[in-house]
Order: sequence, then structure tokens, then C-alpha cells
Amino acid sequence: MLAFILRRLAGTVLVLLTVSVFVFGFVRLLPGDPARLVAGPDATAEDVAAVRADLGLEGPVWRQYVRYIGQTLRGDLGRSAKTRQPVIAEIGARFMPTLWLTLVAMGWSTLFGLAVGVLSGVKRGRWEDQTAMVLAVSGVSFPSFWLGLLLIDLFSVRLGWLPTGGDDDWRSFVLPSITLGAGVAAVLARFTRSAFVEVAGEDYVRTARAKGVPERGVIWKHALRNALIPVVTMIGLEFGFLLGGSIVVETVFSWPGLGRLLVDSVSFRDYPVIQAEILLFSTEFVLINLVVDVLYAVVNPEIRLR
Amino acid sequence: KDLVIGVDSNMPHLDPANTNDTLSQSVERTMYQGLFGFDKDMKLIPALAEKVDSDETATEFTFHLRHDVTFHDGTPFNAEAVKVNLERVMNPENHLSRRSLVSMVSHVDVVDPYTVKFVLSQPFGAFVNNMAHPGTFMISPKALAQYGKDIATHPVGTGPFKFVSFATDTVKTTKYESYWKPGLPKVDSVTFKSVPENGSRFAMLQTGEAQFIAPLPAELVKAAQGIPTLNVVISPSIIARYVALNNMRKPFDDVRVREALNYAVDKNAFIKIVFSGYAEPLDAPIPPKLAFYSKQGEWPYDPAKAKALLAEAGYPDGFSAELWGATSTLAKRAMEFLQQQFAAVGVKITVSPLEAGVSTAKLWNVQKPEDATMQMDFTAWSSSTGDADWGLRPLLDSKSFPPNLFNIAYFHSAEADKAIEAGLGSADPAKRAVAYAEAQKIIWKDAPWVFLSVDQLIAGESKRLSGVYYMPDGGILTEEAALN
Amino acid sequence: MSEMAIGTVRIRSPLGEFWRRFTRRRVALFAGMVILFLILAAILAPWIAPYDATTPDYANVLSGPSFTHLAGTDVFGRDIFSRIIWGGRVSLTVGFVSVALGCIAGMVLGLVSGFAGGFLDSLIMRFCDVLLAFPGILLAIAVVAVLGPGISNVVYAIAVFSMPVFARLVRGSTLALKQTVYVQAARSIGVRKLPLILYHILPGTLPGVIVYLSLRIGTSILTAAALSFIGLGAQPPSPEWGAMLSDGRSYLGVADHLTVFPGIAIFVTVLAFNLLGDGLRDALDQKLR
Amino acid sequence: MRGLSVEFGSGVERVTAVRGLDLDVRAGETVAIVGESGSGKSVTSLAITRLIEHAGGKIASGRIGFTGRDGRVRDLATETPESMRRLRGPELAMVFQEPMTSLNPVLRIGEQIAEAVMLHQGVGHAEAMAEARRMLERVRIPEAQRQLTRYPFQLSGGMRQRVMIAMALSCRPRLLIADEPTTALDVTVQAQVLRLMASLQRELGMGLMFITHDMGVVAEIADRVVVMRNGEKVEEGTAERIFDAPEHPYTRALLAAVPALGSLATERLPVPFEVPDGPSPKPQDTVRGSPVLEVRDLVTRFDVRRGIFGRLAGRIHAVEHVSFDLRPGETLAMVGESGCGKSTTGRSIIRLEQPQDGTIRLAGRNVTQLDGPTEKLLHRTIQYVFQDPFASLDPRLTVGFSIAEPIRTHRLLAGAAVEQQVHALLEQVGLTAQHAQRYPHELSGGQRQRVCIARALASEPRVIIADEAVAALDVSIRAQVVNLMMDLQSRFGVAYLFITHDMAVVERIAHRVAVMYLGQIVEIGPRQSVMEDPRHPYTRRLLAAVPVPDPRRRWREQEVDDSEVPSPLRAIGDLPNIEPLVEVGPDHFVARHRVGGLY
Ligand SMILES: Nc1ncnc2c1ncn2[C@@H]1O[C@H](COP(=O)(O)OP(=O)(O)OP(=O)(O)O)[C@@H](O)[C@H]1O
Ligand SMILES: Nc1ncnc2c1ncn2[C@@H]1O[C@H](COP(=O)(O)OP(=O)(O)OP(=O)(O)O)[C@@H](O)[C@H]1O
Ligand SMILES: [Mg+2]
Ligand SMILES: [Mg+2]
Repeated sequence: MLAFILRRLAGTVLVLLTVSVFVFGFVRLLPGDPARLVAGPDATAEDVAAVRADLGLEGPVWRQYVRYIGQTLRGDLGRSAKTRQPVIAEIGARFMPTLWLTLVAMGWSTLFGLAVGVLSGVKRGRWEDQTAMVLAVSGVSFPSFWLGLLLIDLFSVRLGWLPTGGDDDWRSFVLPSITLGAGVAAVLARFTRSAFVEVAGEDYVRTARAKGVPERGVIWKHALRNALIPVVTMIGLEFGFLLGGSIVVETVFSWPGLGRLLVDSVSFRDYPVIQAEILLFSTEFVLINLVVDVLYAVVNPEIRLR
Repeated sequence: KDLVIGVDSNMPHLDPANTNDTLSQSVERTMYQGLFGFDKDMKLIPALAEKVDSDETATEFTFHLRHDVTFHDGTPFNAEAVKVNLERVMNPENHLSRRSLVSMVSHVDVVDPYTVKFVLSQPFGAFVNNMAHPGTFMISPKALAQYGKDIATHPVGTGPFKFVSFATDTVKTTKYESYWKPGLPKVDSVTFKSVPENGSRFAMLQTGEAQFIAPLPAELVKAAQGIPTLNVVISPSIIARYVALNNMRKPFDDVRVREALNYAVDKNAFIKIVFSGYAEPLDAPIPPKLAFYSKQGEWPYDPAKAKALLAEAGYPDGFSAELWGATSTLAKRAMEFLQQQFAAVGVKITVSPLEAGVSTAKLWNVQKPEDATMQMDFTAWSSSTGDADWGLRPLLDSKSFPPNLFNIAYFHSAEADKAIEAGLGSADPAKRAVAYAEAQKIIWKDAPWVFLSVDQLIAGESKRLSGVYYMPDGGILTEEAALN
Repeated sequence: MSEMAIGTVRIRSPLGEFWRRFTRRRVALFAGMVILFLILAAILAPWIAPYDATTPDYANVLSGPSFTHLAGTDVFGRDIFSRIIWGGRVSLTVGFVSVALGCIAGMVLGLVSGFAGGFLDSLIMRFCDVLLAFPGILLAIAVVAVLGPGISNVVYAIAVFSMPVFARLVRGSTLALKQTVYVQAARSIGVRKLPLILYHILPGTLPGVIVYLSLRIGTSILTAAALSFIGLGAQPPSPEWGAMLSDGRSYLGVADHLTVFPGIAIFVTVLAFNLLGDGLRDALDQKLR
Repeated sequence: MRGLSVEFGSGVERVTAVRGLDLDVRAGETVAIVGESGSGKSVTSLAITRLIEHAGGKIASGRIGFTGRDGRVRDLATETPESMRRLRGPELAMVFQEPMTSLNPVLRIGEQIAEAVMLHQGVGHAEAMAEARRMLERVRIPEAQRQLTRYPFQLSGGMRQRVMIAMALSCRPRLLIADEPTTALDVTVQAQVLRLMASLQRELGMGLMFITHDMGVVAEIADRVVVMRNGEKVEEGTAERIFDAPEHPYTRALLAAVPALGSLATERLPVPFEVPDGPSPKPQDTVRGSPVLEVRDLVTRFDVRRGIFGRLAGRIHAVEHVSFDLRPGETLAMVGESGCGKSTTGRSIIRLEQPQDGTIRLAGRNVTQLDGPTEKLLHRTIQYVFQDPFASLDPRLTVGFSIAEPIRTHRLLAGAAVEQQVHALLEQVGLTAQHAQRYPHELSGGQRQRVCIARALASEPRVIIADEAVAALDVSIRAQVVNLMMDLQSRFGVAYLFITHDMAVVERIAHRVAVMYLGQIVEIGPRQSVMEDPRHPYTRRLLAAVPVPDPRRRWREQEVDDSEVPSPLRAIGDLPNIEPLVEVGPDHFVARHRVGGLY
């Protein structure tokens, strides 16, 4: 198990290094000169040059990269070109809100998706199944910004139950996490259903019934445990969607998170921030998938004990 | 009594000398003040200086400071503090983006603790305006020493509110008890919250999470007016909207083509469609609220004439061109509208919304005029000094071609240049007025741009709120805010 | 397979069998018809749309749904219903083409990766991991930021981030198919690599790919809408649904028809593709009867 | 059980799988239900436990009277689902055909057994676990305590099937239904399991309903036999009567097709199966010429990697220094337990696996190192027929395409000639040209295997490796296919390497027999001498485990051998002991050294 985790971590480092090269090249491919943007409209040519030096944008790109990786490994992510703040501080303040939002969204959508998936798997072919599935599929059919605005209109403006944005207390989590998680909940529900239906036809489920295990036990103990195995992998992939989706949701709900920061920093060509952020996103994604793989091994003894 | 103001973009940081956006300036204005300032109508008023004297040639300015002001950290405000601040901005080593405001200052002399003299290296008539600009706000010298670069996130000024916390989308300030203006401030705190999504920002006002939002998108005015607890505040601005044409490129190098394009756009329809009616036609190269504005009339909507002019210029069937602009919904709407209007006279437009980074690169980073790829650019300008100079010189003087300044139209007219420089050569308002009237007349006739409109500023506020003003440059004044 | 029906001979081609099972799924069948209908409407737009999609009518802006304008008019007085019909061309194309590109590229990578194995496999898979680790919309922002906004760049952007998922999917089934007895049988005969892949492996990966394709088309229409939301989507005056929805959203509460109708168009299309995909999956999966 | 009918589906799709079946099982009695695949055996068993409802079927009519432990008689056909659930386990228990998939892969063995105990005996967890251990001991699983905490995938097939039996018996049911419990097991393990079930049945005095299609197994275990066909009962009687005097023609046909070990003890050459109404088969003398295939010291090992960097943890010694010759027209049968390396030998020869060592000569040419021409030669001259005719044809391609593939690949013919050749091949294997248009799933199992053989013949090979080519087929079809292969051999002089573990088929088809154990050949020689005079202890054990389709010869007294086959997995550097075989008779060689732990 430990070996497994270590091996995966090694792979992770590799992926992240590649991502860092990618990102590094990518920001430099973006048309637009950060020095110019930073220096501002009134700046002279010398000012711009000075800013460029300040931002470490001189010399050949590979040298910049080596310097950048060196600094990054030492934990120094540089300063934001736009705000002149250390990137760490910039991102640090926004990391937790995004993480929490994603986790809450992931949490409810997983629970909800599993429950609905199992329900329609059990009642497969009947109206409960059909309704649940059409509803679930609806969840992935909404453009999220529209859903978000509709939710605000209904729950904040008309009913006055929930705040329109911010990350102040649990109430402010409700709407953004619903908006963010709806798609994932739907995907998981459908996935769980088909995994469940597949498992329900397996011989060992029949064995459980032949033993006289009550239907509830058959579903929750024998079938679901096995159905979870493919679902768990799905959860990891869906997490990537959540991270991406947070950009839109954070804008609609004025959530002080990384997604909005990213859009801002891209339009400002704030290289250090873009780099650090994409790296962070990727790390998060890769780590979550690592966790998922570990979970996978937990639900699947065959992997664990190999 | 806590005031929450919903705004549409982030506040990168709060170092006034390094700030390029109106919004951050509004936030800075809650905590900082300059020697002079603007009132809600953009009129120059004394602030930390009680009065100013200047010499005939506009090269020496002596400011007489107030005696009763202390910074939030207890440091007294005096001539020494002014000198420290000015020298910070002037020092090229500091790479502060607002240095151009004081680049003409050769040195600062402390005459006595409350009198300070600025000696300029060249005449600069608009100098007092520069001293009212947020770029020259006064920062506590002690705090400057203490925080260094981090002053950007630890503002210490003399304004009505003290700094509490900073995040690029939320800035919190609290009442400064020993503010020098008696009876102010009247609210306990002011919080600026960035809510970029229009609908969300409006929702925030409706639910009472904010008491003031700016801007309120024009399309929502009707909805807001229908809500009894809300006021819609509409005020004039100094934001001019126009399409810059590349005067050095075919076919825009032909004045008849430029005229034709001006005739081709129905400004009233433009205002109705794009701004839901909340704007005024632009009737001079600068908006009416800027000093030395001189009305030039209007380019009437006359597609027939436009066609005739095009034919005369050798384009009977029109031509094709690319129109650039920002990616905001509003810009896209405007460009789409222009596309339709130009199509009616045979000019086929491809609309290309450019992301901010791309457009700065394509517009400002051009090294030689011949390299400019821009044909038409839908854009806007707001002269942050409130003066005609900054409304004309950076955009239309032939010395302002990129990469120096922003004459992306590559407009070059010797007479216009002369008039603009004359305006700057004197501190005498009367002389300046003549010069700028001349400049505006020349430019208007030459039609380097398609002149479109002047925005109206729209804000939404709770009926409980008073004393928050939306200034013509888009800034927000919160000093007198009161809630009941 | 625990029970084998030796001796019972059913004469049905795999396709016929699949079709029979598919047509029994009424929801999916209906969804398929909806999609056909949408495609037809888009193709026939010049004949069936009551108005032109781009001609403005400033006298008649933002009017609500009525008999003359079924879905009302937009800011420029254009008929929204007609724009939606025309917009089907753009939106459906974005959905199809982007995913098709991603799918083809992904399939090639997946086949090569799964079949070749070893170093090439690791290389391709790590590359896909990297692409996956970039959240999709970031990748799209990246592509659009480099190439500029506009519908074709949106298509590439979506293609790029659909690719790794297809690659993984195809690689997975390639690995599984490589182990099947019939592929081994073909190898034992000495069938060369290319025919082996083309005749024996590729067709086996298709069912999964088709299902995923249909699901993904919906997602990509939504992604295009999200890109419009951040200002990087289709360019005016293209009546792309996402752009219509996104442009109309500031009129929410004032002129709801600006968002409701494009919203419904997107919703119905994405829903239909998803239901179709689910139906295909069920019909292809032998285990789900 | 009276007049039982079971239906699937509804409307036009309705299938009646079982029609009007009457059946009795008394306490302490073993009733075997036999019949071909698809005859409704499993459906009947599922109907009794009412699990049929979960498989999509329903009991259309009939009653199932069941006398419970409390003496009450119930009609299982009409019981409520809940009371059925209560009956399953303590009263009615089932053992299924597939031990590999019938245990829940994510639950520990102990949990799975204890679950039933807790449910029906109302005891606590610890006690249930103790009971589970007792049950495991009872089914003679070594180290029962330790096995409790293992997962199914960690057990061998035989152990899993014993776990299934332990689970079924843990509540001491009145009736045990065993649905082909040994089909997936190889003969030695099958013998263990059968004996175990019989002794447990005697001990617990329960009724046993035993479903199978293997007449040998029936003879070993049944008191009474019920023969089913197409969902109906065609004959019923005591085991002795059925075997001695079958009445129904179908029963007779079934019995005739059952290969009986020892029936050719006096014949040196292979003899095809008898076919009803056909001429009586003649021995075949087809071997001639010098070896077409020579295999010398073939070694194939699989690396097992573990740990972070995929450290080499050991090797599976699947094939160790295997040598043999094959002459044109000769059939060499390769037998041995599951996992002994038979398939790997065959696969190594055609390079589906890469052997580590050894030489392979084909028609005198060395094809050990493959280059372009030798690769072509190899793939043309040797063809492989796989066990599962379902799996070895690409389901998405027509049969005609599959048969044409070798012809096209080796460019033997072109254009319309290919098609003609395909038709000719189909006819040679007893199909018609029309079959070329069909898809594999439109054919029956026997037809499919004929197609595979036709494909194998397409490149005019000189050697065909048939890997359990008839194992998946029903007895009667099996006989047909074997006869076909022998017929083809006599016509074309192909040599067969016939891999199987069915000794009875070996007796019919083989000229020579090679017995493999743990990757090595432990005995090889002419069929007659190996089978009638086995010299190696393992060969003897293998032969003894083969069930004999004669109820009077059951339980030839012998200890139940519970040993598992030792694993071919060895640590790095731990090489198995290998010595040359010793000749013990004409052309008959035996290993005299120790192989593995047992022999
Ligand atoms: N779930 C099902 N749905 C439809 N038909 C079925 C189902 N299960 C079995 N059948 C059909 O019922 C008939 C009897 O099947 P059954 O499984 O009882 O055969 P069997 O005698 O057990 O065969 P085998 O020896 O292969 O196990 C077959 O024709 C089969 O196709
Ligand atoms: N690709 C492989 N990788 C690792 N081990 C393998 C591989 N193929 C076979 N083995 C192992 O090699 C040994 C011999 O397997 P093989 O398939 O040759 O046995 P067999 O005699 O054909 O058995 P069966 O009668 O079950 O078909 C077994 O222990 C098996 O687990
Ligand atoms: Mg069966
Ligand atoms: Mg084998």
C-alpha cells in the first residue's frame, strides 16, 4: 500500500514538472506584454524595461525557466506583477475558499449522486428510475452561469433566504455549491446507476440472495460496495471539472477564490500568478486523484493486497 | 451603520502612486487625500492644502497646508510629509506608474512647516489638477518607512476612514475618529466588494447586502426603478466612447472615408441600443464635463451622404475592415451595432473582441506607426485629471504615437499639435481655453475617430443612503456617506 | 459467461440486435428524434426561420414573445426564434466538430498507446495526464488566449481537452481487446499490425467511443457557453446559443426572454444528447437487459 | 414439484424455459438433473429458490411443495418474498456453477460465511465467525482460521468452490441445490469436491439436487436421475436403470456420446466416436514421415513484479524444459491439471508468449528466432484453435471474413478465389457456403468451433494446436467435433498438439500422450502405454480422478486427496529441479526426479 502511494507520488512529481514546463511556455505564448500592462498607461519605455527586469522576464526562456523552477522548489513563487504581492500570499488567501467550495460541492454531489444512482438502479425500468435519471441528466444540461443566476434570483432576491455571494457563513455556501455540484451529481448518479445495475447482475449478488440476505443488505452491503469501485475513479476525474467550473461559479457568486483570480491574472498577463495557479490546480487535481486511487484500493482489496 | 459598496472589478492594490484604475482610486480616496481634490462634479477644490499660488509662467507652485491634520497612525501632516511623498513618486528608481504626474517637478522646497513650494522644469498649466489626482495622495511618511513596498496593502492616510483589511475583491475600512472635517464621517465603516457579474451585483443591492452599487448596468435601470426601496442615480461622466481609426492606413487615411463613417452611425440609436438610452452623443473630442470643453455640434446620421462620400473617395461598394474592441458584453454589443450600421453603407466589418492583454500588445506595444495592424478600435477614454490636456494630448498629439502614449489613431496634424501644446504652456485659464477650443475644432473637422457618445454614470443605491457620489470619471466619493 | 445457449440460433446482426434494444428505450429514442429535429431545423434554417438572424430592427427592440416574434426580439430587434434556429448551425457544429476532432485525435493516441505499450504508452499517457490535470476550461482559456476568441478557436480548445479522455477510454478498451481471444487468434494467424488494429481492435472500441461522444457533445456546447460567459466565445453577430444566453443575461429581470429561449435550446439539446448517450450505452451493454 | 412452468419476458418476446416439470427430492436423497446446455436445468433450480424473479423470469404455473424443518408443507411458488428469504439458507441452499464469480470480491471469506449464520441463527458476530471456521474445516480447507480473513481472489478455484459449499451448508439446509458445482474445476479438484459433497450430505441427511451435464459425475453421485431436454423432463429413474437401460432416445444419445475411459484399452490407434446410425468407426493409422515440429527444452517464465520500482519479485515457471516431437498425421495429447503450463507451451510455440529458452524446429527449419520469412512460415504452418469458440471469433466480423483472413494475410489466393476457398473450407467442416455470411452469434457452439477449425485449415497448416478445443462443447457436439478433427487428419495429414484435461477424449484421439505437471513433462509416450500402464504417480492420480460413467463403479476406494497443486511461482534464482526423462518402455519416458513438492 505504502509502496503504491509512493510510486504514485513519484509519477505525480513527473506530471507536475511537465505541467510546469507547459504552463511556463503557455504564459509566454500568450500575446501581450506583462511589463507593459504592469507599467500602466503612463509609463515610458524605460519604465517598461525596468518593470520587465523586475519581473524576471529577461534572458532566454529556458534560463528563465530554470530560475523559475529553482525558486519554486525553494518555495518562492515570486511576486504578482499586478499587485506586487508575494504570489504565496495572493494565492494563499484564495486557496481555502476555493478548496472549501469544491469540497462541499463534491461532498453533496457524491452523496446525492450515489443515493439517486442506487435508487434508480434498484427501481430500474420503473418510473422512479426514469424520473430520477431524467432529472439527473438535467443537472448536466444547464449552463452553470445561468443556473447560478436563476438560483440567485429565486433564493436570494425573491425569497430572501440565502445571500447572493461572498463566503461569510454556511449559508453562503449553499447556492454556489449547488451550482457547481449539479453537473457532477448528475454524472455520478448516472454512473452509479449503471455500475449498480451491472453489479446487480453478478453471480455473487445472486449468492447473497440465495443465503437469504435481506434485500437491503443485498443492495448496500453486497452490490453497492462493488459498484463503488468504478464510481470512485469517476469521482477523481469529475474533480477536474469542478476545478474548472469554479471559474464561472466564483464569478457569478463573487466567491473570493482562485478561479476568479485566474481569469484576472490571465487578462493581466500576471505570469507568476498564472503559473503558480495552474500548478496549484494541477497539483490539487493530481493529489485528489491520488487520494481517489487510494480510496480505490480501499474499496477494492484486489488492488490493495497485490 | 456599515456601508457596503458593490463594484464591478477587483482592486489590485492600494498604492495610489501606482494605481491605474478608477476603482482602486475610489477606494484609496476613502483613506487618502491629496493637496487638492475634486468634488462630486469634478471641480477642483482644496483639500489638505488651503490654497495655492503660482507664478506667471506656470513653473512655480506654492501650497499652503492645513494645520489640523494627522495621519491615521498619529504622524502629523506637514510640508515635510509632502516633500517625502512627492519625492517618492518622482524617484524613477521606485518605478511608480504615476510618476508622469510629477515628472515636470524639478524640486520640492519646504518653505515652512506648513508651506511647500514646487519648482517645475517646464511650464505646466494643469499642475494643480495633477496635485488633485489620486496619484499624489499623501501617505504617512512613517508608514512609508515602515512598510516599504508593502504600503500597497497597508494604507495609512489622512482620509475619513482607516484601513482594516485588504483582499483584491474586498477592502474594509472603518471610521477615523479624528478626521479633520467636523461631523464626518457619518457611517461606521465602508466596505468595497467586487462583484463582477452585473446580475449578482444588482441582486446584492436588492437583498440589502450592499447599499450602493456602481455601475448599475443601463439595461437594469428600469428594473431598479420599479423597486420602491431603491434609488437610481444617473449622472454625467467624462467617459468618451469612440472608434479610433488608423489615420495612416488605407482607406482611413482619406478624410472623406472618416467623415463617411461618422455620418454612417446613428448616435441616438447607438445610445438607445447599447446604453439603453443612458448616454449623450459626443459632440466634441472631449466630453462636456472636462475643463475647456468646447461644443462642436454633431455628425448627423446621414447614410446617403456617407455613401456618397465613400463613392467620392473611391469606395462605391464600400470596403471590408476589422473592428477591435474589448470582450465585455457592452463592447461586444456596441461593436455588433456598429457592424450593422456600417453594413448599411456597404462597409463590411469583422468584429474581433480582444482580450485585454492582447489588445495592449496590439495597440500600445507597436514600435513604429507602419507596424500598426489596427484598423478600427472601439474604445473609451476618461481623462483622470479632469483636464482637457489629458483628454487630448495622449490620444491625438502626433508625439503621442505608441509606444510613447496612446495615439493609436496615428492622428497627426501640425495645427492640432500646436494648439494642444499652447494649452499646456500657460496657467492662465483664459489662454488655455482659447488654445483648447482651437484644438477641438481642428480635430473635430479632421474626424480621426468616429465620435459616438459620452456615458452617463448609473448607480443604484438604497433609499436609506445619502452622501455617496458617483463622479464623472467613474470614481466614488464616500466621505459624506450617511445611512438612516 | 456462465450460461451458454448452444444450439439456440438467433439470426440477427449485431447492428439489428442493437437497434432492437435501442428502439425499446423510448426516452432515448425520443431524444434521438429531438436531435434529428434540431439538426434538420439548423440545416433548413434559411427556409424555415421566419426572419433573418442578423438584420436589426431598432424600432422593435426587446419586445417580448408575441405572434409576430414567437420568442420575442433581442437588443437589436432581431427575432430570437430565428436566431435560435440559425444558431443551431453554430452550436451544434461546435458540439460535433470539437468533439469529433478530440475524439479522432484521442482515438489515434489511445490505439497507439494501448497497442504499442511500453515506453510509447507511458509517454502518451503522461501527456494525457498533464492535459487532464489542466482543468478543461483553463485549457480552453489558454487556447483562446493564444489564438484569439472566435468560434473556430473555441472548437480547437474544446477538442484539445476532450482528447485525453478519449485517449484513455480507447486505450482502456484497446488493452482489453488486445487480451481477447479473438485478437490473439488473429495474431496467431500472423495478421499484421495495421489490419489487426483496423479490423479487430478499432471496431471494438467504437461502442464506448460513440456513447462517450454523445455525452461529450452536450458538455462541449456547455463549455462553449461558459467561454462566452468569460468573454471568449463566439463572435458577434454569430447567433451561437451560449453567446446569446451570455449576452442576454444582463437583462435578467428586465427582458427574460433573452435568456430563457436560448437557455432552453441549450438545455434541450444537451439533455437530448445525454439521454441519447445513456440509451446507446444501455443498448450496447449486453448485461443490462 | 408439480407442473412447473417458467417464463421469461413478456408479449412476443416470451420464452418458456421450463414446461410442466414434475420432480421429487426426498430427504437424504441425491437427484441428478442432466441435460444439454439450455435445457432448463438452471432455470428449474432458480425457480425453486424463487431467485428466478431476480433474473427476469417468473413462475407461470405449477406448485412447489416443500416440507420444512418444522414439518409444515409450503408452496414455494406462492410464498411471499419475505418468507422465501427466510427459507433461503436454513431450509434451501444453493451452490453455483461459477466459484470464481459467485463470491463477493470485496468481502472477506469469513464475513461471507458468517453473514448467513448470523442471519438465520441469530448468533453474534464472534460466534458466527467460529462457526464459519468450523465449516471451513469441515470442507477441509487447510488453515481455516487464516482463510477467514482472506479475500476470494486469494483462493484457488477449488478452494472457492469449497467455500461456497461451506457457506451453503452453514445453516444445515434441508435441501441443497448444486448447479454444476464442478464444471469449472479440473478433474482432480472435481473429484475432491464431489466426494466432499457426498460425505457431507450423508452426514447432514439433506436432500441434494445435483445439476450437471457430465454423465460421469452423475454416475459418481446420483441416486436418481432426471433427464431434461428443451425445458421438459424426458426420462427419470434410478441411476443404475438410466445407465443400464436408457429408454428415451435422447438419453441413449446422451450416454452414447459420453466418452468412457478404458473403452479403447486394447486399441493402439485412435478411433473416432461412434455416431448413431453411422458406420462403426475404424482405427486410424495416419502417422507418417519425420517430425514436422520439434520442440527442445522450451522454457517460458513470467516475471512477477512488485514494489515501487516494479522490482522483480519472482517468476512463474510456466514451462520448464519441455521437449517433444510431432510427426505429420500424429496427435500428441497434452494433459495435466489447470495451470500446469499446457496452454503456455502451445502459446510459446506460436509466439503468443515469448519463450526464454529452447529451440523450435518446424519442418526442419529453425524458427526459434523470428525474422520476416520464418515468421510467415510459422504463422502459416502452425495454427491454433482456442478453447472457447465464442471468444475466438471476432463478433463484429462475418464468419466468412474470419476464415478468409489467414488466406489474405498470407496472400495465398486473391480475388474471387478467396471466396471459393472459404466456401470449400466451410463444406469440409460440415457447414454450407451460406454460413459465410453469418456472424458468430448466429451460430451454435459446435458450428462456431467448426468455423474455427475451418479457419485453422485455411492456410493449409501442417500443425494445429488445439487448446481445449472441445472443452466448452456439449458431449454430443464434442464427439462430432473430435470426429471431424480426426477425419481432417486422415485426409490432410495434419499433426495435432491436442491440449486438454479430458482423459476420455485423449483416449479417443491421441497417438501419444504427454503429461505435464508444474511446467514439466513428467511422462510422455504412446497413448496405450501411458494410459494403461501409467508410471508416474501424478499420471496415476490424474487417471484415478476421472469420473467413470458407471454408477456401480463409484467411489473406487481411495483417500480424498486434499492437496492443492503447488505454485509455479518461485523466487528469483530458485530454479526447479530438472533432469532428463527415463525411458521405461518403447518410446515411453517418465520423470524419475522430484518435481515440485509432491512427486
Ligand atoms: N434470464 C433469462 N432470460 C431469458 N431467457 C433465459 C434466461 N435465463 C435462461 N434463459 C433461457 O432458458 C433456457 C434454459 O436455460 P438454463 O439456464 O436453465 O439452461 P441449463 O440447462 O442450465 O444450461 P447450462 O448447461 O448451459 O447451464 C435457455 O434457452 C435460456 O436461453
Ligand atoms: N501472461 C501471463 N503472465 C503471468 N503468468 C501467466 C501468464 N499466462 C499464464 N501464466 C501462468 O502460467 C502458469 C501456466 O498457465 P497455463 O495457462 O499454461 O496453464 P494451463 O495448463 O493451460 O491451465 P488450464 O488448464 O487452466 O488452461 C499458470 O500458473 C498461470 O497462472
Ligand atoms: Mg445452467
Ligand atoms: Mg489453458
